[in-house]
Amino acid sequence: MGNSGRSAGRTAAGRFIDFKAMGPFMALVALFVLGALINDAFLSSGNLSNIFTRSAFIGIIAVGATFVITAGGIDLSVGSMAAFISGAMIVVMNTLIATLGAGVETVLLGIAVSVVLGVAAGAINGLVTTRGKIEAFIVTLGTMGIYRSLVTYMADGGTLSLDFAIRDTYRPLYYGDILGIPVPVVVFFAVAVGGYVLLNMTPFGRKCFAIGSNEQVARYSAIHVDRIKTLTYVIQGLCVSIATIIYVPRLGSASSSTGVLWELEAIAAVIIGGTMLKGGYGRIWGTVIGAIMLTTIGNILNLTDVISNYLNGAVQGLIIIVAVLLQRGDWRRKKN
Amino acid sequence: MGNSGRSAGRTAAGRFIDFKAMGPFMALVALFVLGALINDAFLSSGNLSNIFTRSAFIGIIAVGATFVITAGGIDLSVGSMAAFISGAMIVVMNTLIATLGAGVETVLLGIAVSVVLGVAAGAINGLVTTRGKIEAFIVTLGTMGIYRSLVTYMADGGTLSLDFAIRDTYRPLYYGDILGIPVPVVVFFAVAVGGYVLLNMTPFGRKCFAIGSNEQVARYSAIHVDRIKTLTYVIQGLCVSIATIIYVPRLGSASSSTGVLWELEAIAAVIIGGTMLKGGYGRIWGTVIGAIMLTTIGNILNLTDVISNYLNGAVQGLIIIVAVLLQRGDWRRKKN
Amino acid sequence: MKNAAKNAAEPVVSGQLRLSARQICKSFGAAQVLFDVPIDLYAGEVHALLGENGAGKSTLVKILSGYHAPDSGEIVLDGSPVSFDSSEDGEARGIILIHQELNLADQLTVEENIFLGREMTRGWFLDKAAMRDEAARLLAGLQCDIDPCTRIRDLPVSDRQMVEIAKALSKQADILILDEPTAVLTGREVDILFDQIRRLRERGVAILYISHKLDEIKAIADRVTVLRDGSHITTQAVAGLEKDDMARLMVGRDIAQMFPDQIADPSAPVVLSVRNLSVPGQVYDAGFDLRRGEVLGFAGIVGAGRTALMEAIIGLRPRSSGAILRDGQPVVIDNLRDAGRCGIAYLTKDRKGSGLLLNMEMRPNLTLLALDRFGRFLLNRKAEDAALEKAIAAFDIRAADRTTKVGDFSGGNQQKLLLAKVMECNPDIVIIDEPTRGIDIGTKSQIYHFIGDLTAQGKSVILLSSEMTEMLGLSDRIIVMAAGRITGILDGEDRTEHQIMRHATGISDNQGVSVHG
Amino acid sequence: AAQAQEKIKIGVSIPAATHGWAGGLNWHAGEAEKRLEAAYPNLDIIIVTANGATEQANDLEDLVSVQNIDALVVLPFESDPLTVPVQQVKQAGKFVTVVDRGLSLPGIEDVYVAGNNPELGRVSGEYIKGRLDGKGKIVILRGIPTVIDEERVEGFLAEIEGTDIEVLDMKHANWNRDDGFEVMQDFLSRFPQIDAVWAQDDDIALGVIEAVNQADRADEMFIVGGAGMKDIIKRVMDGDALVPIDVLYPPSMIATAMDITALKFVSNGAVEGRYILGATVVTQENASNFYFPDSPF
Ligand SMILES: Nc1ncnc2c1ncn2[C@@H]1O[C@H](COP(=O)(O)OP(=O)(O)OP(=O)(O)O)[C@@H](O)[C@H]1O
Ligand SMILES: Nc1ncnc2c1ncn2[C@@H]1O[C@H](COP(=O)(O)OP(=O)(O)OP(=O)(O)O)[C@@H](O)[C@H]1O
Ligand SMILES: [Mg+2]
Ligand SMILES: [Mg+2]
Repeated sequence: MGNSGRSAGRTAAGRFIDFKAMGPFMALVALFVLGALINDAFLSSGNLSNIFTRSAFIGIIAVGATFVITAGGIDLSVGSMAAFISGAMIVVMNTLIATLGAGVETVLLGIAVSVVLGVAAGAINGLVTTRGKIEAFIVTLGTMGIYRSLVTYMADGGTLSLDFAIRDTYRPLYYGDILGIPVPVVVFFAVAVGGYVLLNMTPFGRKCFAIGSNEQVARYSAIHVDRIKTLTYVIQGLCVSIATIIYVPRLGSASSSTGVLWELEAIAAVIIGGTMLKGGYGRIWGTVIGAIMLTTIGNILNLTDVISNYLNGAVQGLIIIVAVLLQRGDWRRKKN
Repeated sequence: MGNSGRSAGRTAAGRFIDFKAMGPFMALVALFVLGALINDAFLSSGNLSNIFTRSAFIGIIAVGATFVITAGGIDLSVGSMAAFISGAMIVVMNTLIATLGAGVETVLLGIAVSVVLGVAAGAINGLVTTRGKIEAFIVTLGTMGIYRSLVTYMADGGTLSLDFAIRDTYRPLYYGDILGIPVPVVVFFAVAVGGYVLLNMTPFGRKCFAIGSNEQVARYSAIHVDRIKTLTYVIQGLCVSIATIIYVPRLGSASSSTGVLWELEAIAAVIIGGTMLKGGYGRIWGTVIGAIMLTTIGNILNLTDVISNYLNGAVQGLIIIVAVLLQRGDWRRKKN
Repeated sequence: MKNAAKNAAEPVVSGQLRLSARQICKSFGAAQVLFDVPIDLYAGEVHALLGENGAGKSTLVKILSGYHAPDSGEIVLDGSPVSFDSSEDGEARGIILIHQELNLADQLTVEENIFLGREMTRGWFLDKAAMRDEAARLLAGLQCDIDPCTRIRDLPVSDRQMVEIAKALSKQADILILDEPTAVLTGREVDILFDQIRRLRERGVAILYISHKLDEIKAIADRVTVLRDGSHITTQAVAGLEKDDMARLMVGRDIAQMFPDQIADPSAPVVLSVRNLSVPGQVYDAGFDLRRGEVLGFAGIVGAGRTALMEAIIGLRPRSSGAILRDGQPVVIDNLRDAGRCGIAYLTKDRKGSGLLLNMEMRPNLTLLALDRFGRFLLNRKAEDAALEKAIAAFDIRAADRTTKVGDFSGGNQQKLLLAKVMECNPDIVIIDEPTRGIDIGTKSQIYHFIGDLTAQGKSVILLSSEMTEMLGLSDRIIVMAAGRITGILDGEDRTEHQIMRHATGISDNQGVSVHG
Repeated sequence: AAQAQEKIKIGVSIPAATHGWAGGLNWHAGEAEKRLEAAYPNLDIIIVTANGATEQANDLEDLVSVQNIDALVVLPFESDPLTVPVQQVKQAGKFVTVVDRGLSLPGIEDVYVAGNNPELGRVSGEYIKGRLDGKGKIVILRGIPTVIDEERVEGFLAEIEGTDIEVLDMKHANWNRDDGFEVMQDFLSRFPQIDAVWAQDDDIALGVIEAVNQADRADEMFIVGGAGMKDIIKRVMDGDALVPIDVLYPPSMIATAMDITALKFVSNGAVEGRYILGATVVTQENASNFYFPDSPF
């Protein structure tokens, strides 16, 4: 039938270009044009590299958040978790220098601690949510307070600073590059590709979609709903840990002000990217673009002084709304 | 049938005592017992009056949030909106003193401005969400930035201060009492009763439930979904305005740090009270208890200094999770 | 036939022409669903609308009642052309549609749903007492014994359907359209509904009635319009038509034999035994044996506990006692995965609530239950597509487009997809709860033969159905349940409607005894 | 309980440790508590922390109504909103010491221990003006938009007024290292020539240092922070050319205030009055006097 031929054609094309993802992408392009118009320096390779490097933190965390949100959950604790894991890493590495020296082993052990803590923190969020049958919003609001307090406590209210002896060993993980591409960007890309594969090409990802879209149907389809949901929080924790691993070498410190409001930024990146807050539909590439968009907005505001500084927040808010509006408008046209 | 008899009995009892509301209530009682054990002064009338008076701000805002969330939305902008409205009220009243003097008229005009702004801000949130078909999370994240910037701008980065000439006229709205009950408590109670009646006893409230529960069904039942949803945001705006009216005389100022994180507290109060974040089920009394619980936790932390201040957030987080866990545990027992 | 064709333009009853549609066309995206369809509705007639799954029946009635706008064509109400902007316009003009898929808000109560959007008020406030009384009165009129304060999500599907009917009846329809109202109802409830329909017909209401149950159409309808692939085939008086004629008009060919004629070997080995299984409040002390290659029917009135029993067996409901033996070996089944490992699969009767992901396309729905078979680490898209291809062919699923969301499928095609989904995990034992709900007669016969093929391959089937013909035509043995207990096992000559009803209701006298005892 | 009644209770209300300086504040308050309680057994010091003006107003109420304090040491989150709440504490007959941020109405407090924000800005401006010989291009990283930030910036701008020093741009870095890093990165992309950076705060300065190092432009400019964070003091002490000085705004002022307040109850000397702390410039020469490696700040 001509009918099925047509639909086959459409899906074949869909495999190469994800049309739905075009919305956020177009909005990002619009932002870049705006940036270029405002300041020549915007398109300089240094500035672009800054933008992509910076978006790596929120971006990596947001990739994790895409899983949580797709499966119908939410995690407000990521910012605090990042601060806590950074703090713990720094304490561990500073302590290890005495025995292991300021070499690669110490850094690797610090990284291992980070991963363990991330996975554990995620598992706690997941298990309390699923076993306790408490709304994820409440659980992660609680752990948000807990992780932040813990880092404040560890730092005695101040700042935990990475020993200068080890900074040089660890430094390349933020400041280095691979074939000219900054390491954080490479890591971000790898996490995004990994996230994409996991969400879109594996049974696990499919199950996340199913749970977010209808938990009952998922249960009746032999899916261990609680286990999968918990795993999404573990993935979120792991992503926070990865983000932390590249964050710590940047400034070599952690304090109670580390990662404040990252949760909002991460969730915003996810939603700007087209994932639905109610669950059931998630898009990793959208999330990546959402994270880059948020960073770009901040960057553009720093590149101009026509707007009163006091209005930065307003401009940021407006641009977010308009960008999302644009991308929605785009969708609708496509449908008809 | 035995079956229907059983269920009839259940609902008959339910008409007098809302069993589901008992969960949060029991958690609140537990908190009060804890407070009394820690410090004798906890149960002093002065302290109790402080607790209830303070919970009025978040409580009133949370009553509005109950509508928004019940109808399946979310509003992140309430804290910024409160700051913005406070600022605008202060500017207007300070200006009016010159012409109208520091009398009741000036205060009344200030209040009128507050109400108009609250309704308008709510309407903007609602219309952009429904007309623009953008996730409420994004819209209100945007307006959150916008309102906060506006107040920073109005205050030129500093603090807007209510003229001391008018403070005495306005003062009783926070510090006064009616038959021995502090005015904010009276207002809170009135707003809660109004909210309860509106949500549970009018067609409008029922439509909120229906929309939150299933938008499609609501649409098929001749409900103007967009209009009702917009109205929930308007109610939220009105509640923010009422909260602001009793907030301004307390501290007599507004700045960019006014109302920071109130949105999280308000949403937390709503959810602790048993309203579902996904919409379709809301409970005003639960919200009221949730707001009082949050304030009480803060108060209890001030009753003792055995815990390091750095861990305040952790204790707060733990208590919230445990309280909600307790109340859920209570539910389950009831079911079997 | 000629005689019948001549009747087409004329109503059987002498009412007025109320609603008439001309040359209705409708497309979704590039797929045209209706081609120049006409239909006339007269006051005081029951007009049946027949057609295969996906023929466009639901689309047509949604257009008539204002839920969809036609692409072209004209709707004339009481002599003047109308165009509805929304379903509210339609309802304002007295056209009420009961949707094929339930349209109730799960978290609201029966009373709240019935009056949704048109609450009774006293002053500014809801008049809850009046609404409750009115709801109780409406439900009593349908002899439906449910408390108006029950939440919809706590009701079985059949009760939900009765609530929908009560809701529609409360709207004082002039023109009432019912889209497969009886798909989820049992015989007793169908009789009650028909009484109501006859009463409305006497009052001069025009009724358009969609069903795949040809008996019902014979029983209630005056005229019938047949659609095939979106085109109008004929409109005739029912009186002149036999069931076979209607079936032929629908599918465009003869339906040879409805049921497969296999008889299971009564001495085949037992593959599944259930012993002393109880679910608190729902099932008491149930036990049975299932043999290789047999179809074991479970009959009973609504709420008898059949679904509860089956869901307890496969680990979807907690059981308080009971043992399960697979091929004689005790097995532990705590969840559906365990059940799957034992080769048991379950097809739910609630396709919308627990069967299909309505916001997704066909492919993920089809493979969801058997996902592990499509790759442990990476999903094999090719294999999924191949499976979809096969399922579409095997179950004759007709969807305009593979990217269409399953929620936009015609009801029957959803059911077929659900069946395909369950069969995708290739089970040895299939528990099928209401397999032909909303399925057209041609496809029904396909499904029956499909079940026959399964048993011929040595697989076993447990069939839960409220359709008596299906139960009798397919089952080798029939177990009857009442009030959570097994009250009879019917074999051979005992498998009659009379015997089933006797066990299903006769025992209900004992129910009081058992509850107290 | 009877014994507790005889104890002198001093309530200390300060902002929570949400950024570096406030963290130092908390640490010094805690240390002072331990020290004073050990030295004077009849003193009971209760520290409460707040995340905002409203919360701090709540804390003040609680200190009076449930803790029944005799004296209050308060570092207001913001001046205006806390004026009336502190006034109420005073009206309840308590001894009141206000730290750092003066109240909007005169005559409420018994003791005022003040840092000097305009002075911090002025001193910083003076140094930059001198180093640059009155001409050059600078960028400013501001704090969180609040009165403190306004006062510092105004003091700074007033000092450099009339010189040929061009302020290329000012952006808020919110007293946060990450923001400092990112804002500075963008300044570096934007401006090919920057002679000096006024970061106003040591947390911001740390972010700026990393950004400048990353861009490899350290020999082009110098950075002036503020507060007296140990990391920065260390750099000054070590003669880091990028960070030649720091301007003190010591969080230890809370300890000073607590000491003075305690004296009111344990000595018979008069303590009422105003204690204004200067904005001392820390240079390589005197840095060792201000370096406390054990402090978290
Ligand atoms: N909103 C929609 N979007 C896309 N396709 C649709 C939509 N609604 C219906 N269709 C398609 O239109 C065709 C006719 O559907 P319709 O529901 O009218 O069939 P039906 O005759 O009621 O079938 P059934 O007996 O199975 O209920 C189907 O192929 C269906 O997939
Ligand atoms: N989710 C539920 N919550 C509470 N009670 C339920 C639930 N599901 C079913 N029940 C009750 O359990 C009993 C058995 O229901 P079940 O659906 O098993 O009956 P059934 O005989 O299978 O009905 P049907 O003939 O419609 O398939 C009924 O009283 C029903 O109301
Ligand atoms: Mg249909
Ligand atoms: Mg059943």
